[in-house]
Amino acid sequence: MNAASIIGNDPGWLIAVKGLIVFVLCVVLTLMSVWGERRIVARMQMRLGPNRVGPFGLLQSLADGVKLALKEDLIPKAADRIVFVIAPVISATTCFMSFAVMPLTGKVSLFGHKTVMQLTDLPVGVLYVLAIASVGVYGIVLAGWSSGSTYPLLGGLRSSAQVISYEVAMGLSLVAVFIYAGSMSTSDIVAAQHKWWFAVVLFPSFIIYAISMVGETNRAPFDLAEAEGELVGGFHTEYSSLKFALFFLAEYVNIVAVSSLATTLFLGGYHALPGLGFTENWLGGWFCMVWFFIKVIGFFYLFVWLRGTLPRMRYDQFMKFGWKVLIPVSLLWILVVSTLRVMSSRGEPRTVIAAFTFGIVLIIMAGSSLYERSVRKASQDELPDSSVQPSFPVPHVSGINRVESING
Amino acid sequence: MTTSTHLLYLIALPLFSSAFLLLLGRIADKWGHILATLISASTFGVGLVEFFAMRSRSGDARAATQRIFEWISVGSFKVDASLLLDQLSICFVLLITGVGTLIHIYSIAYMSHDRDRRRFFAYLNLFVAAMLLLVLGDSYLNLYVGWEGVGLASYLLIGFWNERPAYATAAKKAFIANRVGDIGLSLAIMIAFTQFGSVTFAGVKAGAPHASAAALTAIGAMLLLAAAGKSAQFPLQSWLGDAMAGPTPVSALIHAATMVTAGVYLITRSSFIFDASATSRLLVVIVGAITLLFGAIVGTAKDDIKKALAASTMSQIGYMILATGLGPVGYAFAIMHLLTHGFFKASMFLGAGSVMHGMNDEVNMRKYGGLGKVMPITAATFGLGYLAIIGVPPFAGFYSKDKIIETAFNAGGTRGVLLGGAALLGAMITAFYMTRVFVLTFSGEKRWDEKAHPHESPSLMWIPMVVLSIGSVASGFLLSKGSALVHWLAPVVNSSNVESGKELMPPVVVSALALGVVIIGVFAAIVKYRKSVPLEAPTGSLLTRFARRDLGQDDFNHNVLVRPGRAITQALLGIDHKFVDGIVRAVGWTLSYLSISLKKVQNGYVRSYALLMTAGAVALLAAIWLVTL
Amino acid sequence: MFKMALQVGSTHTPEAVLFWIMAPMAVLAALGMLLVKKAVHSALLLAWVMITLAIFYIAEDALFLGIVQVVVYTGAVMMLFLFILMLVGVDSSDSLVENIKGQRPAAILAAIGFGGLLLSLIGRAVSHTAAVGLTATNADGNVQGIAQQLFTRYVWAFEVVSALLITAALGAMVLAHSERKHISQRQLSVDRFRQASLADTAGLPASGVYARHNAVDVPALLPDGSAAPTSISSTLEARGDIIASEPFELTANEEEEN
Amino acid sequence: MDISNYIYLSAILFTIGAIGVVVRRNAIVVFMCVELMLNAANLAFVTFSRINGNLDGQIASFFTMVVAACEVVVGLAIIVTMYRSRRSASVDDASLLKR
Repeated sequence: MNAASIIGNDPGWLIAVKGLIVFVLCVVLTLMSVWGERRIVARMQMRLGPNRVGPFGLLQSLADGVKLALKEDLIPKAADRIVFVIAPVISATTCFMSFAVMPLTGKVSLFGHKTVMQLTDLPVGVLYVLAIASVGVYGIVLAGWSSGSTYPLLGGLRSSAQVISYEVAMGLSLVAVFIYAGSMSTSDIVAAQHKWWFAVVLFPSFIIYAISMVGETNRAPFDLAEAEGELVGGFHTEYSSLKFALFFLAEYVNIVAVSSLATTLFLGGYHALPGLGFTENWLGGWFCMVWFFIKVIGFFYLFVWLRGTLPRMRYDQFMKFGWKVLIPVSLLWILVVSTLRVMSSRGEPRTVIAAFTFGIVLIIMAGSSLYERSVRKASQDELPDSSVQPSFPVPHVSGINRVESING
Repeated sequence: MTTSTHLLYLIALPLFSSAFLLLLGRIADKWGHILATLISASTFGVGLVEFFAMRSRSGDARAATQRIFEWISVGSFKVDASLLLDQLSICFVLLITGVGTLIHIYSIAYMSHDRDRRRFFAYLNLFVAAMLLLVLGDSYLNLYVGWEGVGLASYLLIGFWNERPAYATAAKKAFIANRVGDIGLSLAIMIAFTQFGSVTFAGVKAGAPHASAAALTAIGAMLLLAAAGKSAQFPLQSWLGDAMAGPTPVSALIHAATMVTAGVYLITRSSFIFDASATSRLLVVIVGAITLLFGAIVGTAKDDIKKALAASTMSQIGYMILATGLGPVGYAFAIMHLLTHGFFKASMFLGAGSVMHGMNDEVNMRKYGGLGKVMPITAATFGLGYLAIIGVPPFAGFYSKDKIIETAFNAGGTRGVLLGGAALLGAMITAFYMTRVFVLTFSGEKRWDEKAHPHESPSLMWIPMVVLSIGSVASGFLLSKGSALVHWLAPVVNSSNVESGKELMPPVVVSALALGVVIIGVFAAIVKYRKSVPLEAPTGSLLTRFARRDLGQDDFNHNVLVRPGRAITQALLGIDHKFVDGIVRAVGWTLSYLSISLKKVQNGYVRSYALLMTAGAVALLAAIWLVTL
Repeated sequence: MFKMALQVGSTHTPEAVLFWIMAPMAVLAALGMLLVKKAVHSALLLAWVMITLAIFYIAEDALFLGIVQVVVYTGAVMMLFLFILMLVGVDSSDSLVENIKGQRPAAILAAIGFGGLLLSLIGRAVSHTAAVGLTATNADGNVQGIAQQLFTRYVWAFEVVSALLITAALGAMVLAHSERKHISQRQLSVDRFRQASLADTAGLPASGVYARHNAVDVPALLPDGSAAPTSISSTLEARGDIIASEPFELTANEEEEN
Repeated sequence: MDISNYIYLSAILFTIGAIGVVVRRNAIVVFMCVELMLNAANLAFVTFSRINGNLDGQIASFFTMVVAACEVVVGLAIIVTMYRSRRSASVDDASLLKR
């Protein structure tokens, strides 16, 4: 009995209860993650972080939320009022919606019903998450536009371009997963990772997804839509009070959502870490959730880590990276994966598959070394002609080309 | 029937050589003529190989075919481009390539001072290719391609010196007269297709016995028209005299030996049509008899040596056509005369060319005289040809012409007497005018200018002449010995089963009669031209003047065809200007008025275009709505 | 919502409810798109229509297409529209005054005719047709079914369309490409060092440097004591707010004194 | 519910799109109206697919989406180019082709 048919038997009230559970989980997780991020970043910067409100400062983010809610709600005069209000709502609603297809546990019993902790199981679940994510960006873009101010507009522009570009890479990275799992349903994908995590089997896909998920959520080092240093705060510059809080919430829920998706697609979902499978049997289905959230929190830590260590990328470099690196690499990788898949489904001998893989590795190595050489050559070509001497006296230094030492 | 893979070379070699020389341009100026000559010689070689191969086979296996590609495939109408080499075509192949090669050689010297010698040789090769296609095609359609090809080559070569308007006009005249004949051929092909559903010789031959008399007569008449056009027969003969504008080797090759005999070939090839239709045969003999007398009379009046020879060609081909019209046995005699004529007439034309070469291109025979002393070889070869053409035994013409006269008498009844008489009369006039040509040119006292320095031609020119004159001496005897050619051609023209039962006159009597009239003719000519020849032609009798004007042929054409044609054209032009143009102008005016008013619709706004589109969609929907109501 | 969408194959009532709620909203949104002034609002309303349609697709057992509709149309196409709107005409709100004579009444007339005829024709053609339904066809899954068709019967069309997509992408790049007009920072710095004089290689001097007064309208003094006119903002120069530099220059005597 | 309601909806949306193309002047809005028309056609396709019980309609709809994507990309590029040269995205301003 698979997840889809189990869910199909759920009565309406059970779905409501599950929805509530997911919602509460997300909100709590947001509060905790805001606190956690501040603590972790502080540690990375040799500080302590919030530690006053509640034990270890755990209630700090709750207090901040209350404070935000009590602030004056400003709507700029130049703003487009309706869109200005709608934008944070779109952000906040869509970020929760992707949880509908996340399998949080295996089979559990809830109020006497056998079910799984997953609201619905669509055959195209992952595509659904992508779709919701793409709708979610409307919040940011519209917020930027409706503020009627330059910085937010620039933030919105950047955000839309960023989303269009990185969604392509993200979608392409998922193709390999679909090919290997033979399905686009989240629960099927989790089941397909029973033996090997896709993070291992499809390592390049995992890396591409991990990179593009950071881009998708506008997090450092890809937080160009809000770039404090350049755009004052980007799309949410003009927002305050609860509307700002909604964006805040949306950002963190989104982080959790993409982390959950990464967990589901690449890290075996709610299943235990390799070698610890017995825990699922001993402690029951609900314990799977622990494994799930351990993985999600791992991803969250990665996010924080990135924020704490990496500088923000320049916008053009960021776009160049997306279009000229991530997408071509994804395409090539899909080619390789599908070839391998066809080979194995045709029952080619292992040696052939191994030879093919080895050949691909060789080609990649050769290609990269050629590329590096050409880059080095290009940088040499850029040097000015050494026969043109500067028109001013330059002290002679032995072994150094004078022009090069000045211009290079 | 045997399949041969070499037949294509016969056509392809000269064709490619021609294209090669034309495309390569000036680079080939230095060696183009040598290449062309070698190619021509090699086709002769191929022809010889095929001939001996055919000799070694026997009976039905002698004919060889080669299918090249499927040419036309329209429904049930299928024509292959394929070649057929049988006993008839091999005669032509050897004649064309053999005489052609000799004339190539001759031309190297004759044209050596011409700037465009390479182009001339390219055209010659083109002619050889087209002529070979004509005789090798296995269907009327393939023949037609060659037919048009030789027409083109002839046009190009007559007008070779087209910087002179008169020559260009002569080329055009030849082309147009040929076109009239070509219409006949194309009509014949169309009728054949409607009647027999096939245009191959084999297909038409198979269908001919079952066809209606009217159809056969129509095809025969059309084929005769085609033959008349190509072979300068009455009433389309007027172009041949003017065609002498071309270089003399051209006259020798195309307008004496080969192309003009295509009509004879066509009729012989279509023997199955003419065998089945007595009316067609009658037409043929009438045309042949008229032309042989016509040409002979014209020949007596011409002072231009080439035109005199041209008239003689016309007359001799008249003999051939006459022979073809005389039924199965006549075909072989026609072909025999064709072959011998090819030798002696080519020899004489080359001789004429040699004379012109020595006389600074002077063609008026009244300004020759006594050239035999300065040009002994030319005089000798020309003399041999002369003896052959007037039918002095044992030269070639005696064998071939006597057979034709004999056959004409044997046609029986009044017809036999009339035809035989005409042929005999023709022979006498031939003897007269040919003697006139010879005497005026080579004997008597010299009448040429002080400026002229007649001299013998270079060896490259006289060697072909010698070879041809040997042919004109020996060919008649060789071909008629034991009826060699008759037996050889028998499978093609069906002559084996027809042996003329009754003889009006025995061969000996005919020969004696012929010899008698020839002697009379020769004697008359010697008496008239031996003594003194005025440099300016005397006014002469009415008949002489009429003959000088080609017996009024051009006048007839001008008055009966050209003038009414012009009038009709003028009238049509008037109608075109007033009426047709008026309609067109009215349409144009209406359109421009409409467009001026419709221009407002095109206001440049995309949205109004979109609106119009929507309106169109509404109209469409309304139409559907109404239709499905 | 999705729960319900999945069940509509079997029951009719929820689908009817869904339809009668969503369809009027879609029509209203489409009308709104037609009537609102701001292009961005139009885009948003259109996005809403598209999402509605996606929901309808899902309700009509075209799950894959519904999701793809959101990803492609709402996610990519409309986002592209918004992007271009922001890039091109953020504040160029369309004036709704018609400038082609008779365009609007004619358009409305044509539209009424078009719509009326279309609806009437549809009414005749498909009204009360019994739907076969996709339950049987989708037995192996909607995605699998589409894939089956797409890669067998329609594979040629699929390839052609992919070629079209690539061509379109290239075409858009070529169309939208513009020669780079401004010079990059790197190029500027390289150029600075390549010129004959290295006087302002390190940037223009700031106003007031070494002068006796550090106001912005006082030129800087160069090492030889002369004034550097490039040190004053061109704006001030244009306004005429510039003070003669002579009084502030160092004279030779003064230099010696110091 | 009668399934032809979807077709009616499709027809209505299509008509609205057509009016938009004719009436609106902002090139981008005109373009969006074209998209609306395509979408309406898609809805009809999907409904027909359901009526006929095969997936051909959905496939057609799929191809429409792809082609629409192509069209949007190129069309918007053209609009950007137009805007660059004449600082306007109004279709009425691009009316010089009449002569």
